[in-house]
Amino acid sequence: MSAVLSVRPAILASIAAALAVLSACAREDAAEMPIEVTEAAREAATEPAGQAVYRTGIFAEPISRNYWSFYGGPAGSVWTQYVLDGYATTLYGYSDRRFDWVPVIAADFPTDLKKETVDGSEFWTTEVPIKEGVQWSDGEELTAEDVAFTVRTALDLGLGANWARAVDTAFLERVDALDSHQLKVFFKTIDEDGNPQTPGLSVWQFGLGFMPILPERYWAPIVEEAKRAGEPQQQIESLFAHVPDGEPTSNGFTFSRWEAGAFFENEAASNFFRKGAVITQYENGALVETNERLGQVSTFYGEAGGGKSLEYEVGPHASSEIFSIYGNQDAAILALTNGDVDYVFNPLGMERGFQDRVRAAGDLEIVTNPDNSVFYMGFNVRKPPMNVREFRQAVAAVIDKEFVTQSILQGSALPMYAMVPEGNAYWHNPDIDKIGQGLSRGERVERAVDLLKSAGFTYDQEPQIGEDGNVVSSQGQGLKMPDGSDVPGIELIAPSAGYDPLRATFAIWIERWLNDIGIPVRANLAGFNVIVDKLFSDSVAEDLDMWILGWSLTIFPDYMESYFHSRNAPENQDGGENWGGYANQEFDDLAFGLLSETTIEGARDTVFRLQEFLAEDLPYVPLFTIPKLDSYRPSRIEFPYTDVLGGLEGLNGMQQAVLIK
Amino acid sequence: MQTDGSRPLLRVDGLSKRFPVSPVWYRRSNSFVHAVDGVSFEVARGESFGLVGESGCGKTTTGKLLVRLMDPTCGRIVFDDGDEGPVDVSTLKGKPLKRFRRKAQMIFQDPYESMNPRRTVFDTIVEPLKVQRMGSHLDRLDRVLRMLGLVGLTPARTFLFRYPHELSGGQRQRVAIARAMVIEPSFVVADEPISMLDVSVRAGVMRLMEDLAARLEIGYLYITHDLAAARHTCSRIAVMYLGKIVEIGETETVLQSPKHPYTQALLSAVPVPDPTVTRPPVRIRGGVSPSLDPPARCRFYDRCPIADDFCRDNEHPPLQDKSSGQMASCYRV
Amino acid sequence: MVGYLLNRTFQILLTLFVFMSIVFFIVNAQPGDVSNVYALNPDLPPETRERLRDLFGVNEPLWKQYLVHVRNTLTGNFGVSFSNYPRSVADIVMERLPRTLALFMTATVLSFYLGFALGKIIAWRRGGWTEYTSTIGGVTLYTVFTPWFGLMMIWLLGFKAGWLPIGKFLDPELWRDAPTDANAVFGMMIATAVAASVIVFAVFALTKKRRGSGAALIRIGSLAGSLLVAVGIWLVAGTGYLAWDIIRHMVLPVVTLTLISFAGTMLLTRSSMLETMREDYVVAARAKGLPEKDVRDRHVARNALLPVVTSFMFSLAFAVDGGVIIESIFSWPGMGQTLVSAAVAEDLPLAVGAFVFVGSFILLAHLAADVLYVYLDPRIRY
Amino acid sequence: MDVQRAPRSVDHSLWRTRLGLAADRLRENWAAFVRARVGVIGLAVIIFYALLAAAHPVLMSTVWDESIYDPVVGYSFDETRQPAPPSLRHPLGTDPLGRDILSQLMFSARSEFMLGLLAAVVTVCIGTMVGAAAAYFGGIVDTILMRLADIMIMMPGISVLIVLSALIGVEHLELGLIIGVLSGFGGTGVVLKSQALSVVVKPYIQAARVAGGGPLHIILVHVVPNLLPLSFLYMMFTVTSAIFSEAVLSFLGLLDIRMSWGLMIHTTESAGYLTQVTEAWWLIFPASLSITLLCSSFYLVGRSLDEVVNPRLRRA
Amino acid sequence: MSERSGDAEALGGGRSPGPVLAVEGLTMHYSTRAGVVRAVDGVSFSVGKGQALGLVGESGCGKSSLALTLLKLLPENAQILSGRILLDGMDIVPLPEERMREYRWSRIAMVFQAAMNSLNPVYRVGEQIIEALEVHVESAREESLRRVRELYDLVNLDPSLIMRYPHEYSGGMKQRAVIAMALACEPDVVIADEPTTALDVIVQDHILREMKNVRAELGMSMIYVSHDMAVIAEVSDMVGVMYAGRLVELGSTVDVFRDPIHPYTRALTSAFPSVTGEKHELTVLPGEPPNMIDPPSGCRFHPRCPYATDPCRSETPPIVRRGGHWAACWNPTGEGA
Repeated sequence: MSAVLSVRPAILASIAAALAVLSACAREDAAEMPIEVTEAAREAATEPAGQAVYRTGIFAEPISRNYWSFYGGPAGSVWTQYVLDGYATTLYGYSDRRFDWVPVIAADFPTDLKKETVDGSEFWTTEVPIKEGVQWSDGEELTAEDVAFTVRTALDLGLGANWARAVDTAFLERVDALDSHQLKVFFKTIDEDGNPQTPGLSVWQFGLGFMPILPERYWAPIVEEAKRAGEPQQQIESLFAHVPDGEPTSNGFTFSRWEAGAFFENEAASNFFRKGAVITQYENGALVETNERLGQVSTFYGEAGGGKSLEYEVGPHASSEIFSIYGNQDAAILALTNGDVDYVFNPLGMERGFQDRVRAAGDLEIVTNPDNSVFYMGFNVRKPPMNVREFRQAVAAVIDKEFVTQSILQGSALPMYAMVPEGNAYWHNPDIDKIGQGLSRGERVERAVDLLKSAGFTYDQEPQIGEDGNVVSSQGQGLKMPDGSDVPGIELIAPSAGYDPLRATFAIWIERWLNDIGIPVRANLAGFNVIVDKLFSDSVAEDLDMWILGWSLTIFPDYMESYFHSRNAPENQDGGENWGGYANQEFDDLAFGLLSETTIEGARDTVFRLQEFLAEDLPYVPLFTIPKLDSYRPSRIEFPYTDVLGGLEGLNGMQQAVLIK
Repeated sequence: MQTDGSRPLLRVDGLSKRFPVSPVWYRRSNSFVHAVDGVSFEVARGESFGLVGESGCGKTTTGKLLVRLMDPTCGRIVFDDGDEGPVDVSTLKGKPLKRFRRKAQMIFQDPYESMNPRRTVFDTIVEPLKVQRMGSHLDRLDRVLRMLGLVGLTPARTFLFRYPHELSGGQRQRVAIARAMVIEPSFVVADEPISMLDVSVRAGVMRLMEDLAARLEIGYLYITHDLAAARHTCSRIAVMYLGKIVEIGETETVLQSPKHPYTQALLSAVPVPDPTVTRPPVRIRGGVSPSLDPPARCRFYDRCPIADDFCRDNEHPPLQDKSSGQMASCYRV
Repeated sequence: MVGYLLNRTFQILLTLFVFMSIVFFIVNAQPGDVSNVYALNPDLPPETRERLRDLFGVNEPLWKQYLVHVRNTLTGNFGVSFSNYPRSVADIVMERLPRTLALFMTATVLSFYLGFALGKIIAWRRGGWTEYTSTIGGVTLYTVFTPWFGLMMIWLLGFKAGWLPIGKFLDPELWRDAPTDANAVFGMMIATAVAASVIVFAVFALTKKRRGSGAALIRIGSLAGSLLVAVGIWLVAGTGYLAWDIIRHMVLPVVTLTLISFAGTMLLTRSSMLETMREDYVVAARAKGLPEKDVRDRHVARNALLPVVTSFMFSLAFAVDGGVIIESIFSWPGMGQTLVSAAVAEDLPLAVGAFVFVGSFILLAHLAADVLYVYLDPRIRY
Repeated sequence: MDVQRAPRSVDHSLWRTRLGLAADRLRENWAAFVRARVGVIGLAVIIFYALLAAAHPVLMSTVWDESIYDPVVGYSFDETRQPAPPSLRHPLGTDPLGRDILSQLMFSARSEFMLGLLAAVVTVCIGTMVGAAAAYFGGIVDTILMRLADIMIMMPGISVLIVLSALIGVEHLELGLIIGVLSGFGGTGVVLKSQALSVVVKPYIQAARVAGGGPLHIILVHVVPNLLPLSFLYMMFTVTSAIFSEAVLSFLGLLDIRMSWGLMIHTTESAGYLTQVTEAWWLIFPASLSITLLCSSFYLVGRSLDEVVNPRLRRA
Repeated sequence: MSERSGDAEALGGGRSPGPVLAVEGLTMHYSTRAGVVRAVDGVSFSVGKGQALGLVGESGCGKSSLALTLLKLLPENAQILSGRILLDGMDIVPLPEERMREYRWSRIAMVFQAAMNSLNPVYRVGEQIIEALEVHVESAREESLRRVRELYDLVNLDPSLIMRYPHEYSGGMKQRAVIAMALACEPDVVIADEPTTALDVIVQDHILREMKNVRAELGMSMIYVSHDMAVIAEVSDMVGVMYAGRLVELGSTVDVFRDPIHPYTRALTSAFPSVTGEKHELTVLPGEPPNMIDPPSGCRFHPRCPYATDPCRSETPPIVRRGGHWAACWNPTGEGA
């Protein structure tokens, strides 16, 4: 980037000179214009143009190619994630399709946690072996030192966002490189208040284990330089501001060219350690990775045997990948159907109209997958009547999610009852109370009225159901709270149709249905920022009634603790996300236990119980999730598999595995 | 016509108006156009006093100063119509100024522009009465109708609700006169009231103004570039040149025996509607020089056919009595 | 003249300062702040959010932010973009600027030319069918719902007919191995255009007094010559194919922009012509026995040009504004798109920077219009 | 206009005479307006949409079932697949959310008119007062007002609105006010000021001053009425820009409103039908064309009014 | 221009063999929305070589329209209904526009009413004169410039002003420049439409004298159009009085002024105050100039005429000849009455 940057003042100066009409002459301008070329581009120019180009479309500009910045928040956009996917590797990762926890550059699973006293302090420790022969794109070996350096940098500079999650200072003490291929991790055994603690799954396996590893040789001088920058925030800024030209990568691709506003290109790293590795999954659950380059065959989760459910060769098979940047989804889809690109990244899912267009194109394949997200309606349970559980249940009962998602939204959304989406199959609890599911309109209203009355609410006039049982012929009037006072006007704040028609549609219908049973709700369709601002304001406890928003979720569902544990209410913790102020001791204990849970099975048990609890107590009414649609041109590219939670897009377009025909 | 013993209706004393040239908001201008420069004269009750000169000589500015459409830079304008004591108009403000406006009115040159195109004849004429809160609604209607009759727009009722574009130039000027006269002022500034009218209606309007003046005892300041018109209207005239009065006196005297070389030139340049008469050529060069920061010498020096070194080296000559009340400002006469 | 320009420049700087302040406070008067942009990321701990706030200086009191803003703006430092952190605003603006300039200068010049030519004709032949059709057609295009029209153009010419590329400003596969980056090419294109117009303008100015076929020959020659020289330079430089690629991608947005904006100039020219046609010097020109074309072009159109030129300068300045829609529709990453995305992402420094930039651009256009006016209207001398 | 008129008597009350006069003026101006032709086409379109807007509540309370035809929460249960193409039941089809497009179109027409009217009235009020005050008082008042106007003019309209609507909740009311203020203080104010400048130097203003009229009297009685025709013209242009801005902002999804033409396109766009010109034309054309037609109609009416109020453009 | 002075004939004395310009029964109407404006209605006169004709009348009487008709410089809604305009015996009425252009300026030139408005503000004055020259005379630029210098000499303008813009000229200078422009192609006839109306008397005096001198020097014919009787009296040999589109009296200036036949002419001469001589009572004409769309029947002056009788109201008045002039009147005034 710096080479590109240095061109600009020259251009500017020449434009200024020309505009000032100081007898500018074309010849001189052209001659004076220094033409500089990025290193990568020069190299690319000398190579024969590769035929196997993975041509994809994105519809916003990536923010930065500085991985620290991307992972540290400011550049953490989904678009940056796509283009940087081929740069960094982790110790561990999810297995294909099944999301099992498997080693990536770790040679094996870590040793079990054990208590160990070092220099007088007690720590939980574990050791991780690193694969031999893993190379950075410049040919150097990736070592344990690189991992230790990355962790050290994140700790020293106090990096936030995903770094803070991966390197959780509440638990992590330090990471040492015992030798070039052996890593030792130290966790704290007691928290700040002196209570004993255990680094659970979310801290260790799905936390530090998933941390991207950056090259020490390249970054060490830059980090040292940054540390001299003064205040902590200036140090971070200095690090983030660095333009990583010539940075070696450890995943399948290296940076080639970024024409701002037009395209981003990566080229395949010829010495990617996994290139040519064959991944095999067996129906009995065993996973085998055969890596000839490293001369290793790794087998996890049982012995290989029986039928293969998946087998493919890791690439990159493309010599280069181009991310074409479009201004909007329409343009990107038009380009896809027009043959300009073969795959379009679609983080918001592809709407029906686009599906029609893609289908009409004939030569494009559409694959549909469940998504790992939830769109919900939340209650401020601090205020009456939202503090009454039956009230919340009554509200949930009248909301006909199937009608809205299937009839009105024509299947562009899927109804949801549990806080963990169905697609996240391992963690999803299917056996929870689904209030109102399958009932007719009349039955829903009756159920809601019963619930309300059971909690002591009274009506001046109950809602009347029409003869066919599907229409409310007269709305309920004069709903009174158990203490006899009128139910106050309730505001349902939700994103406007301009921001998200799905949520706006839900809000409008919910308003109508709640009015039917006499609950004086008014839907306030507002801009996204207005809603967010309300949630983060100091007076959220007083001002908020009900709101509709959505979460994009992680596979490991520790988010339920973040959203509903009373310690995360804004009044208890600045910036907490439990805006509704949900506080239930039983739930708190359960949720906190999840954080320290070290076994997958134990965690699953807890997660199931949490979902049951939430489905009955309903601090949120989960409304819907969206199906993830991906479309690509099968005549040009082929994926080893396409059925996966979150879709191809969730796998960043499978850049290392896609086959170019 | 200024009678001894009685006070004049209006006495102007050293009246001046300077306009700063292209003032820039952050700097005070030090360059001025001397539009009116130390002008003094008197107008008696019921007298018609003429102010003549070429365009740009400051005659219209003087008129506007007298009715306080502009604020004078310095000088006094003492007005005394006998109702109240004499007032110095040049510094009036607020209520007293509004009261003064009942007594002094103005008639403008351009009959096409002096009526608001969106207002009817009635609206136009009644405006002074309304603004001055004079009379009830019916009174006003009555006065307007009477006034229309007086200015010869009859039958008055048919004219009440006409718009300006439905009237001819002469009719419009009559409406303008009616507007000026409807509050019965004692002093009217008439700025070239006939110069834009058709020849065949000029006489009528001139006659009308004379009649009204006589009937209502109005003192006129009659501003014109047309010496012939001034001769027919005014008892006394003053000739202005570049903001200064260069000659003043009884009309007939001034026109018959002009003293100042400028007056002489002006007179000799007027075309004569008689093909048998051949006028002698005018002796001065054409074109009025701009009055921007004039040098201290005689304003007429640049064009004067008889100027000498004395005129160049001395101040602008004061008005001097040249013959029985006829005053001129020239060293050489 | 110099004094006037100085005075005017001072006035403009003052206006710019007020503009800048207003923009700053408008942008800051809104409730949200940067930490909310990351607020819905469940992985983000609150301490991090607080640190981000510190990082972006939004924890300082407003007046302090303002003082910093003023100081920075005066030194050309618009701060660091939130949404493109840690790139500086100036850097982003400089990256987007040439693209916007190239697109809108072309389109504005074309639409101005088309509008002026049409306006001349319909004013001269008033009341004919030409007038009604071009008025109604022009106004319809002028007020057409731009996003829809843009997409229709893409759909029709780009997609159905396949004549022109769909969106974007270059073909990635062509540019993968390009020896230079797009902004350098844009810069050179703009420089070429400016230089060529300076030469042509100079030739026209020099031959202004000449008449007859000789002058026409010189003019056409200079036009063709500068075109040839420009093409030659590009060919020799070896980047000609890149410039051609950009031009190919520019056609669709330029045509669209021209179509939606020419009517403004056309109608203005028409009223201006109709007013000028009543002037006595037009009758005098006819009385002199000048051919109708000379009367129209030399006397009516030349004088009617004055107000049109002012509006031309304004429309150049407002290119950025109008670009908001066209740039998004045509995936043209210029100032307009930048402004929208900055606004949507609540990227205060970028939004303010882009605004101040647009404002300065408009003020410069004012100044340029003043100077041009002096050239066109000899009555104006300061 | 040298039309001689039959003498009018004052026998009946003054106001009736005045009404008659007003009617006469209206007739004359109407004649001039009709001669400009294009304005009549514009007016016809505007009336068409006004009728649509007026008909909506009537239809909703008579023949249209609210649960099906409500523009926001209606749902067409008859169609199995949404969006459904035009049918007898839904003359313009349904949108991706199963709502009747004709009903949306008619409902939105009303809000477009309200928005346009609000913006126009604000523009005219501010524009005339700013223009008249700046021209009449001159000096420091003029300087301050005109510098402010410069800034307003400099504000890149659409961009300002985009920023504002992204940052604060903007609905029709706010939008109308913002556009009205921007246009009234900016462009319209400046144009009206130059018109007012030509008015304040007229002798009849001086005559009014000589009569004793104060600034307020002169501005209200003499200056403002002479600005009204021109401001009426700019009203039309403001309506155009208000409707256009609303559509663009809705299209970009920046307004917190439940239904408008722009939002209809946005719904179409976000559902991915915007580029399916032949397959889903009923989603694309009604709203887009309505925006275009109504905007250009107001613009054409404004243009024709220009021919009426600008004497220099009048034909012989 | 001394070599041309030999051609010049004595001022006002020359009655050349045939008229340079003869107008016969010229009728020109404008069609407007309000109706047909009979701007010029059956006007006939002729101008001999070197002669000066003055056309006098009030605003709206059709005198300026007549001037424009002579050059056929009419707006689209105007139409010459009948009559002939004979230029050296050739009728230019049926000439197509292309041919007509050759006649303009080279044969008939015009000095327009408001000089400041008939110069294009964005071009240098010299360029505008050269422009007129180049259309009609093929000549090198240097040649044209020399000619402009000659013309400037002729009208007493400083040649250094040639390459200045109109706004740098004073009113009198502009008027001179416009006159110079009219003379550029040495036309046979120059029409001067209110040439001095906007000028101050002293400047007016200078201009009028110069025009007289130039006419004498170049021997061209002139038509003065003015509302000012005094100006006409001073500059013209012949005078025509127009009222409501018709020529009501025509004759030698001396005769018309000394002994007007038509009551309107009489009223005009006596309605005009004089600065010298006896101060006489001004005649006040009642009424207003007529509406040209629906002019009075018979004699158009009858509603304002103090001598009007019945035939005046219904029938077109006969021509009354007396001495060197004639008038159209039923009740002629003056000596013969």
